[in-house]
Amino acid sequence: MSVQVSNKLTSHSSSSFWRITAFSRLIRDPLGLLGLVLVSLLLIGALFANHLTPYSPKALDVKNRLAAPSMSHLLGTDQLGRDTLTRVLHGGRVALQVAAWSISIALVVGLVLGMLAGYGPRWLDNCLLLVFDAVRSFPTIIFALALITLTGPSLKMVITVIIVTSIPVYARIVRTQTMALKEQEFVLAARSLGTSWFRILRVHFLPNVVGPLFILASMDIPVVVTIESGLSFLGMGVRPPTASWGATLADGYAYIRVTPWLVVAGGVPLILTTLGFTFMGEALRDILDPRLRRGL
Amino acid sequence: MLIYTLKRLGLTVAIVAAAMSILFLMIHFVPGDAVTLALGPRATEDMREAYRIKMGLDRPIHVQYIMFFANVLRGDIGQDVFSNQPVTTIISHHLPHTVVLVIVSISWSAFLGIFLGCFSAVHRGSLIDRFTGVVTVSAIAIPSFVVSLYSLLIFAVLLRVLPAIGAGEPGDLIDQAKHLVLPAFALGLGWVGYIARLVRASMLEIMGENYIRSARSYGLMEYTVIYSYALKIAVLPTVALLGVGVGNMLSGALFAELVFARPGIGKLIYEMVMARNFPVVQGAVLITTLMFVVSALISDLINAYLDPRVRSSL
Amino acid sequence: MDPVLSIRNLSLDFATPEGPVHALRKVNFDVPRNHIVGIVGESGSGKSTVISAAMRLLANNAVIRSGEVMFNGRDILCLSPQELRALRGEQISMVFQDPMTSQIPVHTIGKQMTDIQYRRSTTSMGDKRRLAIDMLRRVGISDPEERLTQYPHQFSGGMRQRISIAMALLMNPQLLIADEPTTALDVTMEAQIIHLLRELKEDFEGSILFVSHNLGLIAELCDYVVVMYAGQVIEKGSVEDLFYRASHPYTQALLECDPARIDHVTPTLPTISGDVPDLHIIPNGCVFAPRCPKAMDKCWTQDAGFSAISMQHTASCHLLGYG
Amino acid sequence: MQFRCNTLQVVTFLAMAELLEVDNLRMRFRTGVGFGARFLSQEDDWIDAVLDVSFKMTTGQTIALVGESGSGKTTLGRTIIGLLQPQEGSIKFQGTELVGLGDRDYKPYRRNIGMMFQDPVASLSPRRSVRAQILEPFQVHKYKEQNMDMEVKRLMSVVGLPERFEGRFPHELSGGQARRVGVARALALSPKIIIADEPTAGLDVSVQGEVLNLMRGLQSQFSISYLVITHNLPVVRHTSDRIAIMYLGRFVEQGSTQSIFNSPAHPYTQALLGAVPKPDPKQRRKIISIEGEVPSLRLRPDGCDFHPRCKYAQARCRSEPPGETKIGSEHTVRCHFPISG
Repeated sequence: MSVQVSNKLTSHSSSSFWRITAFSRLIRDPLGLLGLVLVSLLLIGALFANHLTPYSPKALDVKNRLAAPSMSHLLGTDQLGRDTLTRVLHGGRVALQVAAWSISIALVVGLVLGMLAGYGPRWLDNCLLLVFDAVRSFPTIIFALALITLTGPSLKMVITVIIVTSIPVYARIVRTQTMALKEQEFVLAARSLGTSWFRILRVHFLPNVVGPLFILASMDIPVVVTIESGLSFLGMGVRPPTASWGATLADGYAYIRVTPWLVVAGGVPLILTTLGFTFMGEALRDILDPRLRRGL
Repeated sequence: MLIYTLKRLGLTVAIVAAAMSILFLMIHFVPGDAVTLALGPRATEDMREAYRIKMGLDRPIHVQYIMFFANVLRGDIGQDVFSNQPVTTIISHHLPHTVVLVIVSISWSAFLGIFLGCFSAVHRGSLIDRFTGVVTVSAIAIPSFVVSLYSLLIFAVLLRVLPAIGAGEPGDLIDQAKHLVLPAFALGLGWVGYIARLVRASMLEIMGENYIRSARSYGLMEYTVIYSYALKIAVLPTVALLGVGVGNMLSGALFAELVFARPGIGKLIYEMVMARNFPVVQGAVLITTLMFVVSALISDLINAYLDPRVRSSL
Repeated sequence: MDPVLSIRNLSLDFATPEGPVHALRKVNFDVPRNHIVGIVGESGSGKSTVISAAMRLLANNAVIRSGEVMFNGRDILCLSPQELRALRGEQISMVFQDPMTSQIPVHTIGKQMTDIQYRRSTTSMGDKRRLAIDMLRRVGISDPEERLTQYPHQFSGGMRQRISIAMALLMNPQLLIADEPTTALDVTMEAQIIHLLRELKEDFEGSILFVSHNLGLIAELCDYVVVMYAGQVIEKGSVEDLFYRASHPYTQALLECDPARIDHVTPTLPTISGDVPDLHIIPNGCVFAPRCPKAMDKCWTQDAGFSAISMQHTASCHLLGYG
Repeated sequence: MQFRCNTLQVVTFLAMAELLEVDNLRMRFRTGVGFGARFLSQEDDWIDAVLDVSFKMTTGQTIALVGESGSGKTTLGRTIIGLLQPQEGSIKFQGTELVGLGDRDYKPYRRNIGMMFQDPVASLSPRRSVRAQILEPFQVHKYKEQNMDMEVKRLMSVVGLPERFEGRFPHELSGGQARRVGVARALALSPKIIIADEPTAGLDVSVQGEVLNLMRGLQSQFSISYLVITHNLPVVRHTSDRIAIMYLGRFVEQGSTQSIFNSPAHPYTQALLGAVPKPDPKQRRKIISIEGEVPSLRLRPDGCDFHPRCKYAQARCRSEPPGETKIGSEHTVRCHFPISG
C-alpha cells in the first residue's frame, strides 16, 4: 500500500514538474510571453467588461455620435453615440463565448468520429471520410451564409456553423493519428491479450491523441474568432444591438470616409486576439510537441 | 498514375455527390420554409401553391432528391426568383471577377511564400529568419477581411493611391489591374504566411533527412543540394496545399469583393442572401463548392505527377 | 607510408538541456593506406560519432573540444566549407546504414550519379553516364543502362545499398567510410555486400573504415580493429591481435558474449553485467571499471593510459601496466 | 456451464493432445493496390504470406522460426496468437480448435498464449507506467483486484526489475529494461506458450544474453514453451530445441537444432548457415554461399519457391513444387533433391 502511495506521489510530482518547466519555457519565449499577455488581457477585458468602463454597451448618446477618441471616450463613439471601448470589451466576450462553445463541442465530436474512422472497419472509415470531405469542400463563409439564409441570423447559428465545419478538421487529424497508432506494436500487444476495442480506444489511444489535439484546438481559436466577427460583419452573426467586433467593423466600414476610428477600434482587438492566441499556441506547440504539423 | 487519376476522379465525383446531398438535406430539414423564403411573407396561398408545383415541392422527398440531381446534371441549377433568369447566367456574369482575383492572389502568395520559406529555412536561426517567422505568423493570424478594411482605409481613403470600388472599366486592362491590387493583396497576404511556413518546415525536415546527408557526403554543391534536391521535395506538400488554398480563398474573396465592391460571385451571394433570393444562393454555393473540389483535384494530380513514386506506379 | 586518415586526440561533446554529454574522449587511431580498419563497439560507444566527425557531418549540437582529423596531412576539422566539399566524394566517401533513405526520392539514379560527377568538367554527359553504368555494373546491378532511368523506390534494399556503394566510389576516393552498411539487410544480402566491399577494395586500392557492432563481420573483412567503449578507444590492433590476443577485459568479455564464438551448445549465455555509463559525468578512472570483473582500487581513480602489447597492439588497462 | 464442460474435456484430453498443433495453415492477404488496379493489371492481388505450415509443440519446448524478411515468420506468429484469421488450416491448443472462434470464445484461450513483440519500447503503451503495463492483462481478463500489488511485485522480481521501476514510463527505460517489462506482461497470466518475436533485436550482445538467460530460467521454472521468431542463427543454436526454416511463407525445413546445424538438407538452410559470418579471422569465406535476394511474395516462382536462387536446381524444380519429405526422425525438408549429410 505504502509503495502505491509513494508511486502516485512520484508520478504526480513528475508531471507537475513537467508543467512548471513548460510554463517557464513559455514565458521565456518572447513571442510566447507576448501571446500570453495578450490572451490574459483579452480574458480580463471580457470577464470584467461591465466594470472597466462607466458606460453600457447599448446606451445611446446621439449628440456625441462618431466622436473621435477623448478622455471620456477612450476609443470614441459609434454612429449611435455608444462608447466604442465598452462595445469592444463586450465584443470580446461574445468572441470568446463562441470560441469556447464551438471548439469544445467540435473537439469532442471530432475526437469520437475520428477514432471510430481510424480504428473501425474500412467501410465506416470510407463513409465518414466522404462526409468529412464533402463538408470540408463547402467554402466556410459561403456555406454559413446559405444556412443562415434559411434559418435567420443568431449567435446559435454561428456556433452551429463553426461546429459543423470544424468537426471534419479535428476528426481527420484524430483519424490520421489513430491510424498511425493502430499499427504500433503496443496496440497489437493489447489486442493479443484480448483487450476490447473500447478499452483500446479509451486506455491506449485517447491519452496519445488528446494532447496534440488540444494544442491544435487552441491554435484554432483565432480562426473561430475570425469567423464569428466575419459573420457579424456581414450582419449574419449576433443581432444588433449586441456588441461584436464584426458589427463594429461593419459600422466602421459604412462610415469609413467620415471617421477611421471605428474600423481601427473594431479591427485592432481582433488582430491582437488572433495574434495572441497564435503566438501562444505556436510557442506551446514547439514546447510540448515539436513534431506536430498542422493537418490542413 | 492512371489508377491514381481514376481513383482521384471517382473520389471527386463521390465528394460532389455527397456535398450535394448535404445541401439538399439542409434545405429540406433545416427549420424555415423554402417557399416563404423564396416568395416573401406577403405571397398569397395561390402563389405559394403554384410555386410549390413549379419547383416540384409537392412531390415525395426522394423524387425531389432525384430531380435535384437530374437538374444539376443537365446544368439547370434553378432560376432567379425575381428576374426568372437561369441562375447559371447570373453566375457566369460574376464568376470571372472571382476567378481572376483568386488566381492572382494564390499566384503571388505562392511565389512569395515559397521564396520566403526557402530563404528562412536556408538561413535558419538568423535574424532574418526570426523576423520572417514573426511576420508570417502575423500574416496568418490577421483575418483577411480586416486586411481588406485596413488596406481600403490606408491606400484608398487616406492616401488615395489606388481605386477603392469596383473591378475597373471593361476592356481597360490597366484600370482592371489597378482595381485588382488591393483585393488580391488582402486575399493573398495570409497565404504568403501559410505557404512560407509550410515550405520552411518541410525544407527543415528534408534538410535533416538521410538523403541530404548522403548528398553532402558526395561533396555536391550546396546549391544543388538545396535547390535541385531539397526544394523539389519540399514544394510537394505546398502544391497539395494550394488546392485547399483556392477553396479557402473563395470564402475570403467574399469579404474582399464586398469591401472593394467588386462584382464577383461572393458579392453576388451576399446580395442575394440579403434579398432572400435562395435559388441563386444555392446555385452559387454549388458552383463554389465545385470550384473548390476541382481545384483540390487539380493540385492533387499535379502533386502526384511531380512525385515519381506516384507517377511511375500504375 | 603515412596513414590516409589519422585521428588524433579527438574529444567531442554534445550539448543537451541536461548539460554536455562527453561523447568522445581522446580518440586516437590511424587508417593505413590500402587496408580495412574496423571500429567495433556497442550502442553508445561513440563509433558513429567518430566517423561523423571524420566526415564533418556532425549534428548541430556537437562541440569539438580538442583533437585533429588528419586526412593526407590536412586537418579536416580546419577546412573551409569549399575545401571540405572538394574533399568529400572525391577523396573520402561514405556509405550509410539505411539504404532505403540514402538516395533522393525524386531524381533518377542516373541524374544523381551524373550530379556527383559535376567536378569532371571536361567529361561529356555521355561519358558521365558511361562511367555511372560501369560503376553500377561493377557493384553487381544487372542491366545498368536501364537502371539509370529508374527512381530509388524501384529498387530493393540490397540493390539500393549496392547503388549507394557505387555512388560513393564514383569519384575514386582514397577512403571509403562504411557505417553499419549491412545492419538493415538480411543475412544472405549482408554476406554479398561484405564480399563486394572486399573485392572493391582490391580494385580501387583505397582504404575502408568499416563500423559495425557485429564481431563476425569485423573478423571477416578487416585488417585492423579499433574497439570503442563509452566514447573511448580501449583497445586497437590487428584483427588477429584482437580476436586471439584480446587484452582489455571489455574486449575479452565482448568476444565471450558472442554466441557465434561459443562452440559448445550452452544453456546459459555469458553477459556483461551493469550498464553503459552516463556520459554526462566523466569518471576519474577507467570507464569500464564499474562492469569489470578484474577491477582494482586504482581502476576507479586513475586513468590507465595506453600500454603497448606489440608493435600495433595497444590497450588501455591497468592490468597491462604490470605486464 | 458449457464453458466448464469444455475445460473438463480439455483436461481429459491433455494427456493425449499436443500443447499446440498447427496444421496446413494458410494466411493470405489482399495487396494494397486496391480496387482500380484489379481491373488494370494482371498481377495477382492475393499473396500468401504463410502457406502449408504444419508443426507441433510440446510442453517446455523452444521452437525457433528462422527466416529472412518476407519469409512470413512474423505473420505466422501473429496468426497463432489470434491477431489474424487464417483462410485455411487449423490451430489446436490442447486439442481445441482456435481457428474460427469468435472474440468471446477465444478470450479464455488467450491467457494460455502470451506474446513478446519485436520492439521492446514500442510494444509498451507510451503513456502508461510500468505498473499499469503489467496490470493490463489482469484488468482485461477481469481478475479480482486483491493482491494485484503483490502480483505486480512478484512479476517484476521474477523478470529482475527493481521495484523503483514501477512508476516509470516506457521512454524512461533502456531497451533491456523495456524488454523485461514485456516479458513480465507476457508472463502475467501464467501462459503455457510465449511467442517471442525477435526477442533480442536491437539489443547489444552484452545485453541479449541477459534476456535469453531470463527466458531460459522462466522456462525451467514455469515449464513454458517458446516459439521464437528470429533471424539470428548463432543465438538459435544455443537456445532452441527445434528449428523451422521459413522461405516465402513455407517451412522449407524443420528438425531438431542439432540435426539442422549438423546436416542441413535444404539448399536454402545450407546457404543461410553459410551466410553467417564467423567471428574468427582464420575462417574467412572465399565464396558467397548464395546470390540474389528473397523475391516479393507477389512474384512467387513456379515450382519450388527457392529454385531461382538454388545452386542445385534442376528441371523438375522449375515446374513441380516439392512436398514435405521426412528424412530423419522429426526432420522434414521440402526439397526434391535434399542434400544428404
